[in-house]
Amino acid sequence: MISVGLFNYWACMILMMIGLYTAIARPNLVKKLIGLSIFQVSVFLLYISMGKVSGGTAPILGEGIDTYSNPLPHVLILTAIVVGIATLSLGLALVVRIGEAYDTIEEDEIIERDVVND
Amino acid sequence: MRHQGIPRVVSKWLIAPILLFALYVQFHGDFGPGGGFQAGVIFAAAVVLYALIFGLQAAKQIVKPRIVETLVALGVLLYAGTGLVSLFLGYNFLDYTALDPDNAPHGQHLGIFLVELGVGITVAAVMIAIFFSFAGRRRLR
Amino acid sequence: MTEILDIVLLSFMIVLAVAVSRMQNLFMAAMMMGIFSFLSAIMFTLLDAVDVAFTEAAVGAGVSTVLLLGTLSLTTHEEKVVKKNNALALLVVLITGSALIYGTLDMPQFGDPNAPVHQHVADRYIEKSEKEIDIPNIVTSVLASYRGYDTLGEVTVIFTAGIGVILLMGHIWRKEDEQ
Amino acid sequence: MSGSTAILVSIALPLLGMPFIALTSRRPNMRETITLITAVLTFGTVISLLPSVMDGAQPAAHVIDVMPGLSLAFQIEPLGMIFALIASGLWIVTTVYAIGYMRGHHEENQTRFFVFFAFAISAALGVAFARNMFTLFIFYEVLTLSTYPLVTHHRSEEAMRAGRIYMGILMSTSVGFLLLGMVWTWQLTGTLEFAPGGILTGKASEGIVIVLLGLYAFGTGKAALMPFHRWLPAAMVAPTPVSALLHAVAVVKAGVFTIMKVVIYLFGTDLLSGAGLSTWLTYIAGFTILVGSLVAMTKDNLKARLAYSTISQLSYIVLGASLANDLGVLGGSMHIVTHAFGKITLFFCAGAILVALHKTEISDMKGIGRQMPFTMFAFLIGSLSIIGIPPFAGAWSKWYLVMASIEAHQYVAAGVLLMSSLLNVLYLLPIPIYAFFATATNDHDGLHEAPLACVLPLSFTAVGCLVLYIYPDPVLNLLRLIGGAMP
Amino acid sequence: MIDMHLPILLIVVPLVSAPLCVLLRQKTLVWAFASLVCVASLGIASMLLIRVLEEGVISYAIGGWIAPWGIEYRVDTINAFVLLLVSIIAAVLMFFALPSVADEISGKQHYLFYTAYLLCFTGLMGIAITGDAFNVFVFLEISSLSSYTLIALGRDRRALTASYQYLIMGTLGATFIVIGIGLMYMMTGTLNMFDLSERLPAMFETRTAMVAFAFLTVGMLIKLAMFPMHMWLPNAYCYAPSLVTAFLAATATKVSIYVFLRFTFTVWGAEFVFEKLKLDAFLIPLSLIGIYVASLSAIYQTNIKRLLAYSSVAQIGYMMLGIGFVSITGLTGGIVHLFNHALMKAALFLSVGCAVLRLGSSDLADWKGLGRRMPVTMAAFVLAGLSLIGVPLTVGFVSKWYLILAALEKGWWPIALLALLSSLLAVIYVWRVVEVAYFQKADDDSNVKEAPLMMQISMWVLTGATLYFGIQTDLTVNVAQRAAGLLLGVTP
Repeated sequence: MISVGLFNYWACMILMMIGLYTAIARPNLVKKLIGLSIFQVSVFLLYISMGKVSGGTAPILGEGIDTYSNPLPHVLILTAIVVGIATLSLGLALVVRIGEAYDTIEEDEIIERDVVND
Repeated sequence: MRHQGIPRVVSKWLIAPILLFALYVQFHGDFGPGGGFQAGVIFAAAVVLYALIFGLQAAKQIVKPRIVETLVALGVLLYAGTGLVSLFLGYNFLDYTALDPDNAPHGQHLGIFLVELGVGITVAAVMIAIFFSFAGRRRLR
Repeated sequence: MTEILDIVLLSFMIVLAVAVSRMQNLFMAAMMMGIFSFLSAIMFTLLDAVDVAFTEAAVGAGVSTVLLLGTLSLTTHEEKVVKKNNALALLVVLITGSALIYGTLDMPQFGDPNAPVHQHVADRYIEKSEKEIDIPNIVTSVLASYRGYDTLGEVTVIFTAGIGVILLMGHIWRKEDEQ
Repeated sequence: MSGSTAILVSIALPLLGMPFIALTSRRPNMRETITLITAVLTFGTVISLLPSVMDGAQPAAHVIDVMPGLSLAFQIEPLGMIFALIASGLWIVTTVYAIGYMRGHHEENQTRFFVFFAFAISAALGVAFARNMFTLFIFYEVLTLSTYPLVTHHRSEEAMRAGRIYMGILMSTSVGFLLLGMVWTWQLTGTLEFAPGGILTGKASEGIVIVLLGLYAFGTGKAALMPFHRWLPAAMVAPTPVSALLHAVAVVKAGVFTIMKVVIYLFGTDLLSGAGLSTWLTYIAGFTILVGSLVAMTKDNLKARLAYSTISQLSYIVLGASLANDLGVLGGSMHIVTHAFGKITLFFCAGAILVALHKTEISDMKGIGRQMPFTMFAFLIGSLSIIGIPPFAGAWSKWYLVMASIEAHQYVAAGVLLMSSLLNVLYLLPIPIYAFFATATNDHDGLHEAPLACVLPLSFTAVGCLVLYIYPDPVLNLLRLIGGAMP
Repeated sequence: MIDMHLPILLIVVPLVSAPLCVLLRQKTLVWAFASLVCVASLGIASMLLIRVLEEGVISYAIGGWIAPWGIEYRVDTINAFVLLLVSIIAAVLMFFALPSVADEISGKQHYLFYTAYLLCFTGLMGIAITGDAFNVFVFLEISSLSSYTLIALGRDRRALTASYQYLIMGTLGATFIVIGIGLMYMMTGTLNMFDLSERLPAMFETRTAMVAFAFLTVGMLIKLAMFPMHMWLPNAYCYAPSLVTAFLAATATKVSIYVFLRFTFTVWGAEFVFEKLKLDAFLIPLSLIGIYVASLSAIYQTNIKRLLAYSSVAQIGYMMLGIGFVSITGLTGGIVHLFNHALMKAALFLSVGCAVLRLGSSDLADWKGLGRRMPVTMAAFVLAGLSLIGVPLTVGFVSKWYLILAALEKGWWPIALLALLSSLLAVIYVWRVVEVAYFQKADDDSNVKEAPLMMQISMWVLTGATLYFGIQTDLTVNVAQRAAGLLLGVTP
């Protein structure tokens, strides 16, 4: 049953890197936040993956089941998801305000406009 | 969407079941997947849907921003308050045994019910507040 | 069977993520981000994390998509064309990625029931929660009681975000409210 | 008043005077009276300590422990006593002079000048009385900070630039080297207290001792050892009383005083002379003496020439310390006194010439002896004292220094000293000679001295040069107690 | 009873007060309430420190579940000290807050502002007190999200971009930390720090452990604005409202440094981090480069808040340098500087805040002649500035002394020399401000009053503290020494 091996982890890591790259390299402020979300979601996947027990079931007690997947990562990730959406909503609120103040949400144009303003 | 008849009617009929579902998720969290957080999001979705159908102003008439703001705070207070109650009863913070020292699991049930309710209230209120904040703004260009 | 589904889903997610990252149309990107979240919710279900899946579906596919679309309608739909590739960012990402991959080499195999994670703390939750808390959903027990304090923190985070958004954008909706 | 109270009072008095001086800025007479009273009181307090110190007592005052082994504390030993006496005594004289100068020269912001002058004196007294290197360091830095507004007094572009050089060199040397040396010493010995015979004996290898000595010698930027001497000529943009008291007496002497203290009480002369660990410093000092003198010869601006002369003369004292024998210490310490009197006279004269005739360049000063006979005569006496010709005070210190060099078998040093005296003659004596014998090139006729408030102080210090030669015993007796065990 | 619950009360009191502020709404009332809470926290934190010094480590099982199954609060000398520091700053700043917030924040937002302020305070305290790795992350996010909000409230539109930039960097840092914690959890199955410290050594040879540590470290270095990951800090400090700048500068990075100490020394242990991974070989040069680069940048700034922000980056370098020495003296220096720098930087930012209130600008060019126009404020600036330089009898000197001593103990005198010479750069940037304020004449003769008394109280309490703790070093140095001994596992 361990045939998947480390593939799951590797896939998570590739996803993380795509998210990370989007977050740091893309100049669009919304795109950065999307990248951040991808990054976070893939970290969630990593956590959940490590909690999986082959042949286990969801950690809801039931008759005749003796193998459960690890509930602790689930709890942690529930918290992390909430943190993620909180960050995203605050970030988007900032983007809206920046868009109003600068009339653009591209990083390089914002920098240009600030320089001109000085 | 205000003038499109069919979606309007369909959506209107949807709101009540959504609210019910939210309540189910809220209180069924002990047995199956779900809990305060998910319920809060679903509850907020109902309000959002209402606002989309009848307009933001109508939604604000029912769910007053002032009340939303109060609820945002109340949820956290309910959660932390539960913890403080156990503190005052001589137990550690958030030790739900304090709520029924003779029957520990029962105390736990009660405690979990209360804190999940706190989570649900705050999440729903925050989601509504965020939606109102975004929807209340107009595109400037 | 699950393994194949696993691999297919993950590969699909990678493709989607790349597409989201490269896409110029931000509306499309937001929608595809919703699909991405949805796929990850399915992944979570496959990995027995039903609560997480439920939440991810509600939050990732629901709330964040709505928020993203809302933001885009208030700002702009199109991302500017990026001319240059950011070599430094690529380097950072490659280093981070290789470090992570390097780290996996000593990891317990995926799904291994003998991995340390399953041996130490979690076993107690599974064994004793029925007696101590008497709630079938262990996730709820851990969330609200064993680690209830983290959840208080989580509610506070949401509360903080709410206060933040109201502070940053809310004065307008309150002004309308007064009229 | 007990000894420890007197120490604290003498340091606090100028500080207490500051607000009163500041508050009376609109009434110059009042302000200057207060300054004078403060100066006299301070000097009185310092001198009240003299008898007990002469008897070998060492009054002390402990203020506070800052860190284990680091305390803010004072203790008077003979060298510090001498330094304090000079600084506070000449403050009175300089105040009188400054009144005449500042008014005669119509300087602006006179109040600020008097306030920070008092501040600097307090800091100098703190340096003099410091019981340990830590306390000394604190007051050393306060002295730098408090003299900065004086150096930049004119607020002109030039003054600001000079201020930056001043702060830059003094701060960077003290923070970069002196502090490092201190921390290192503390790390080796666990203390920074000045102790007879030093605290480093047996605690540090020879190599470390050499490095430490270097850190202390160059870290004390106020001693103007080359190559860290640039601040002294730069500081000459300040009003002349500042140059006179601070840059001929208090500040620079605080520098060489520090080196003396370090050599005697931290290293111990035996440690240094035993293995010749300070020989390199002798050479550096000798180099500074010669080069300083040579540069002085090229300067036409009188104050600049005097500044380079000071650089050169300060190294006499460093040289005395570096010889690390009793005679060297005696000669160096004596030179602190004699040079103070000689150089302050010269600066007073330079200021007087500026006030009366508005001249700064030496080449313009031909024949001014007829207009300013008192001033130029005093200048002559000061020059002779600096050169070291009897019957003037400088002769004593030079004599002891040469004897010390010979005793230490440092014949090169002895040669440098003699050579330097010759150079002194060449750059100092022509000024009074031309003043008296050359034909006048200016249009002033008849007697045209600076105000009496200027002439009196400079005459007083000139007479001091003479008196110190004839009657050096009190000073010598006091200095012979240096390095003695603390009772 | 209260005595037993001190650790949790310290966090829950401000946490509960934040939503209460929302309910109170009335702005003066909210301010008074928030002040009361901060003062109460200060009281609790002092009691906690006293108890820890008397009794040693205090553990508190939240929810009655003992660690590692439940979340544990674990207070020892180190975090009791940090907790005290944060609550001192928060409480002292409340005086300053009333006039300053009234000036910079629109009246309707006051109650939410104080809510966010209390949340930020709660978050920072929660990070410092917890003994659970994941709980660190949760409270880190509370403090971060509230700081993003607070920073964005600055009047300049650049406050928004600064906040956004911080949000991206901060979230990346936090996510790195989460990855690190996740990998640690993966290898040990526990999240409790004490439990981790016992179980990790068995995993030291694995590559996963090394990667886990690497991610954790990078995440923390971003959060504490270590050079070259400091880019978010200058803008954030520059455009935030005065109160926020002072608060964050004094507390946020300090708490992050505490987290770094906790993870490297307590959880992983100095042996693994510094002997096996040789982190010091990376930390020391980076700190030194950071000190120089940031100080040089500070010299060229034309905005005083920005100048001070760069100086903060440099000062973080000093703290990390002390930590990098991995000796009792070095850690003492680092921890003492953590405390001291908080005091002086807060004092500096407060005096800037006073000037901003009257001048409306923190541009150097607008500060001409300020020495005459606002002598009291400038006096505080100069005193705190002297402390930043490290002049004797100020706190700055004490920390510098220990840092240099630590370098010399190791025999690394070039490092000692470099560290000393770097403080000359501080002389230059502080002196630039002094020169403009005292030696240049104001462009216009308009009358400028001193800042309101309330603001001056905060400013002078902190300035006084920089002098007091520069002379009376018993408390700070002793506690720091005990903390250092604890971190290295030796009793001094």
